Amino acid sequence: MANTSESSFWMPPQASTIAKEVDDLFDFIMDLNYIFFIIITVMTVAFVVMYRRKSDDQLATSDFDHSILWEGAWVFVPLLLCLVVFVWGFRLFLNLSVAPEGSMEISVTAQKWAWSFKYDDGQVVNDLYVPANRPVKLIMKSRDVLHSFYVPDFRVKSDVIPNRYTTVWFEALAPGEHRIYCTEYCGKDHSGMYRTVKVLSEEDFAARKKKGFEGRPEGQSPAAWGKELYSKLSCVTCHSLKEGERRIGPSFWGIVGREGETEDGEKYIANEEYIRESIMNPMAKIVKGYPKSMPSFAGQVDDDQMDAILAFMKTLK
Amino acid sequence: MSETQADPGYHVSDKKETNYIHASKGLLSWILTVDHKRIGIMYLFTIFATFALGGLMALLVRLELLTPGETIMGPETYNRVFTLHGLVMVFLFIIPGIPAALGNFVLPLMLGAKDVAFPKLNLASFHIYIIGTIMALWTTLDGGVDTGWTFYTPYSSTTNTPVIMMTLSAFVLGFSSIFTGLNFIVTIHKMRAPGLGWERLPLFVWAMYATAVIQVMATPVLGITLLLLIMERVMGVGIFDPALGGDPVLFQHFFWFYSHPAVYIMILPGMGVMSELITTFSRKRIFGYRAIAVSSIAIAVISFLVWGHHMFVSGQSAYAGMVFSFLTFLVAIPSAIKIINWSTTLYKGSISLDSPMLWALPFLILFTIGGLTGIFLGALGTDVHLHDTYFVVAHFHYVMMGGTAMAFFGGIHYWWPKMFGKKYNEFWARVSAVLVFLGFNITFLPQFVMGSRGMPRRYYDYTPDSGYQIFHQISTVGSWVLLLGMLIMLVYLASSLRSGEVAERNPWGARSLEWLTQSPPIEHNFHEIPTVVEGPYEFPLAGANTASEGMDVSGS
Amino acid sequence: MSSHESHESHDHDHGHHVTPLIVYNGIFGGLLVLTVVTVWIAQFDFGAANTFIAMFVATIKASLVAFFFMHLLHDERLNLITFGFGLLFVSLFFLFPLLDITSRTYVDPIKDNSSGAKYEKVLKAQKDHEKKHADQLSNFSMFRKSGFVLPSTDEKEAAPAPVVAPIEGTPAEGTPVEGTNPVPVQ
Amino acid sequence: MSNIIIHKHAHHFYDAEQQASSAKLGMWLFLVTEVLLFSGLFVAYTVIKTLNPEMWKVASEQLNWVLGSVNTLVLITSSWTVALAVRAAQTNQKGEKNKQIVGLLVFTIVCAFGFLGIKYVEYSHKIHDGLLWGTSFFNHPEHVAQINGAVSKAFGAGIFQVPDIAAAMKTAIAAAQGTDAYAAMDAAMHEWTHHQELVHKYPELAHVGDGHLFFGIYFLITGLHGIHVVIGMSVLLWVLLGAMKGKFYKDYYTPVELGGLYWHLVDLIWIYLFPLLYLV
Repeated sequence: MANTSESSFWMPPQASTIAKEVDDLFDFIMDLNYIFFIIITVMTVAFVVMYRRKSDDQLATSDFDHSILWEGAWVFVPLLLCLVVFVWGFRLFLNLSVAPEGSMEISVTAQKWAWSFKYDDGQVVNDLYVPANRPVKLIMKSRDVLHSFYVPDFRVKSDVIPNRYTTVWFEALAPGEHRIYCTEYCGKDHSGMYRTVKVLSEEDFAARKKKGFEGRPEGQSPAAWGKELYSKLSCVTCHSLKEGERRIGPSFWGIVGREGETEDGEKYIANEEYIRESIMNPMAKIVKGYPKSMPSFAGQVDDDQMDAILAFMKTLK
Repeated sequence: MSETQADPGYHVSDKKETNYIHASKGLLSWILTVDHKRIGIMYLFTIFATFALGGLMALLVRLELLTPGETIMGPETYNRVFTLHGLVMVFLFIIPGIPAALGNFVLPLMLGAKDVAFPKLNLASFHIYIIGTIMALWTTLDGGVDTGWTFYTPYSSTTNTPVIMMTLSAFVLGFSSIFTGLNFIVTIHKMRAPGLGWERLPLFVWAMYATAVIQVMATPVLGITLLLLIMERVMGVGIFDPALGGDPVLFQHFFWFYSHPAVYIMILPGMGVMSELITTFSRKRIFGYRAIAVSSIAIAVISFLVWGHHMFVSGQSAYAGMVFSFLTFLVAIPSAIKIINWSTTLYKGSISLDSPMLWALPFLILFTIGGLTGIFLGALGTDVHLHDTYFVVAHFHYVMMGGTAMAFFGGIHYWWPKMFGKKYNEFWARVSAVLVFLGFNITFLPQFVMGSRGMPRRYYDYTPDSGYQIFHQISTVGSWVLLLGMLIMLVYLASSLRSGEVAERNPWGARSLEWLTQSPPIEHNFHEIPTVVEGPYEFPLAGANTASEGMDVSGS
Repeated sequence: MSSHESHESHDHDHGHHVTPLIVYNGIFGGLLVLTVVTVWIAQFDFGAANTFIAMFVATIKASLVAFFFMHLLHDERLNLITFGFGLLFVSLFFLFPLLDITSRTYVDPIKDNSSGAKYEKVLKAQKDHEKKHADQLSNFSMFRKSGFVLPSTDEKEAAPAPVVAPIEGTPAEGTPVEGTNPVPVQ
Repeated sequence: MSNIIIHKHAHHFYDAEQQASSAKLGMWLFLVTEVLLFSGLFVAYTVIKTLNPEMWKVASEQLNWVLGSVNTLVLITSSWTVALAVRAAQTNQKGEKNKQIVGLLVFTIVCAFGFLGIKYVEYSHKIHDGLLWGTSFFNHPEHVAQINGAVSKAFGAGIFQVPDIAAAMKTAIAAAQGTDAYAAMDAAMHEWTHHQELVHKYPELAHVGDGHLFFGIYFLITGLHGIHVVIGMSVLLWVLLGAMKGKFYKDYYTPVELGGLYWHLVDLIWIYLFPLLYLV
């Protein structure tokens, strides 16, 4: 199997089976570009130089103002080339859209401003782990606004839409890491909404999957792992760790056991139960004076992670 | 430029009368004027201002991207700034740019008419434009919107920035655009001077006609789209809102049904100006008059069939994608014809490099690049990779800025003597043209590269390890060169207004009707309506003692 | 043609053509009849053809109004062309979005994208869910039955009909109704 | 475009003839923009209908086709009379005040009022029954959630466990007579019972999803059309004033004609709108 190639002047590395096909078309069009650009520029510049007006009353030396032959030529030659490019492009597009039979399915959820990937065994992770040399099909949906899943090295991209499913598929060539971008503008942290595709060899993948891709690493305390999740799940965008600092949401400093009032005037005490609910179903209780802007993390945070987060929060005082 | 060879057979009077500028005094006489020339001038200065505003926003965007992380502003501010840049440049500068400013001034003159068909409607359209502009500025002071100029739902229906006000402003501006277009269509149909048949119309008029058709046919759809968006926010009608069972992709169909043809509202007038400049400054009949005239109309019609190429990865059906991609390649052809015909027109001409030509020739080069790179985006397979990256950004800036804006400034330099009866400093004009050309390329060529390497657009930030920084830096430096060129132009044009030497009636030796009347023209344009006996580009030929017989022979 | 010619050439049609009264009245009668026809024909069900038949009749009526009441027939040809051009673009506006939404699932179909499948799924979900909570739900019809459609959390598990309303465009996850906890107030 | 009603043709035209035909071309272009404006809503109609056939079938049956038909007849009649008004102007001799034009225009405007009256009846019925757009729709989960939230707030969440909620509420309210909790309870119960009634009144509509989409589009289309009716009325009113002054005669009747054209367009749109919403 081919290996990930180095990046060319125009294109990033070719890390998927489809990447080469895309680049071939790209190079073909690029050649056409060079040819036509040179023709036009040379013609123009040459004429300007040759027929430059020397004296003020110099007149044109030809009234050559139409030629069916020439005009016909530069209607049909470009048209022909365009049709070639069109057919080539469309065939390629079908390859990009239709995943091979028996591709591995991973369901993807996008939301402001995080990705989560759910495997058939139910585990949910925030970086994408895929096996090399095996077609992978992502079935994607969004929880809020439009997002777009883009891996330059794989040359794949598709918008992620609420209330509908879209898919992309790719077959990574070799183990390695590649960048995932969001390419549909989605607000404040649009440009921060990037993750990594971690391509593993078939064996590693199986092994890692069995013990959970993002389970707590051995020897790491739950609290420490919770701190990692705090930035990984991008809680950090809305919740500060400094005492009383207000971002979009309230600060986490001393949150455990905090007392206060909700929007509809009920008193609350932020015990484990309350915090768990606020993460899974944030709209149930909104702290007075804060916007209803937190997305639900139900289905994204499993119990271990939840415990870790709580453990981490308890250390914040 | 000797008068003798200009327009034989026309009755030409050189006795000076009070021109339209001094016809009446006082601010009110301008604000309430129905004179198409004065309205054109007022548009011109407003549009200079909006261009400056949009440009400032662009500079801020470039400056922010100079380094990764926060350079001068935070993400919220950045999102508002690039949104405002888009909105101002599209709705306030480039769409009204050539039609409303240059078109208003020149079109009736070119037709040998006393005014446009509906002068009061014309004035109304200007006032509406001002109102729309004020609303847009108000929204900006009110915090600004962060949706991007495309207003995609559901983001635009959920963000808590003053979207409604901004949408209303775009809605209002739409009316101004419709009225201008409507006015021009009727004017071109009904107000042509005796003998001025369709085949004797200057190609600028053909281009304006095509533009007007698009303005009238497409803009109402923008109107209803924005109304529906407002309804989403006010009443919560869920047509575009997935949370209510609506379809967000449908909004994109609605939006691009207008906004793709709008791209041609932007470029067609530029092409029109090009045809005038190329012929005048090579003193030669245009190559393939019919081909260019017809291709303008063809572009106007086909432009309504291709909007889906903005949506190849939007979750639109692959078959729709196929159809749109195919039609997109069809629309490439008419533009190709124009390009090659212009450069063929230069063949054996008598080419002067006066400043207007120094804006026209860059147009030829830059628009070629813009057009050619469009092929990547029209082809489905490559567009998947390039969509919503800086490659797209570079592409449409080459078409819009490198194309339309260049033609706009070329047109201004070309008709400036006619508008104000003053000359500008030729030397500095050439310097500025060259600087802008260089600065433009330094700014946008790197964006092609980082785009195809995967840098997404509308990004506030990029990681240092991604290797995009060097391109961003080159690009930012280029934007400063661009700025310098523009500033120089501002200075010498201003000084020409104050103390420019008097320009004669027809400084370039052009052949179309607007050069028949004095500079600046009298209030009613012509002492007597001219009777047209030949085509617009009948330049005398070396060795031949009579100009050949009008357009009838050309292109047939 | 110069505009001199252009307006002389149709002197005779503009203004000087007066449609006889009988035509106006005839057209009016025709319109009334056609209206009755539309309503009458709507009682029969021709399936998919319903819309087309209705549109056909409507188009006849519309053309009567346009050609006679609006004088398109005897007016300058240009006005007719203008209007026709407008209709052409309207048809384009219909054509492409329809092409899109009707062919979305052809390539690599995903279930739940076509509304039909959507509803079957939800109805099934409602049944399961009814079994589970039959007792509490006995007086709670509007929840059991409000077929509110959202993307299921995962195409594997059949989501019960969600009752947590969407908040600010964020479709809530489907959660089964506990009769004991009414929907939280938002 | 008031420059075109200046009786003596404006300076920049060759003659009144050219001016009139320009004005009419301008008007037709304007009508085209109106058509395209509405086409957007019709496209939305088609797409939403195609995406939700079941919902559409159920929801569209809730409109009153009788009122719709009557309105159609009213509009067609007004269209006819305005056409006659134009004709009357065409045949009118210079200077003479023509009762016919005035009469016909007045009748047309009366028809317009009639149309709006009937629309008002339809609207108020829809509003009362909560057949509305978006979350205002009577059975939209968010709407339902609010009602039940209010109920559980006033009566306590437990209320939903008892077999007969309505009865439980009654007793609770009876108990609460005079206390300050009473008002809230009463309001909550009213909303709740009203909603229950609606659910039983429109069973299928309550069960099928996204019913609000149909009514959203219904109100948008008819609303925008209604606005155009009002605009058309004001235009005709303005023409009427001119006619009363006897301004219009066989060589100058452009305002009557253009006003008529606009009114016909309003009719034209309704001719399509009526079967699409009320019948199919």
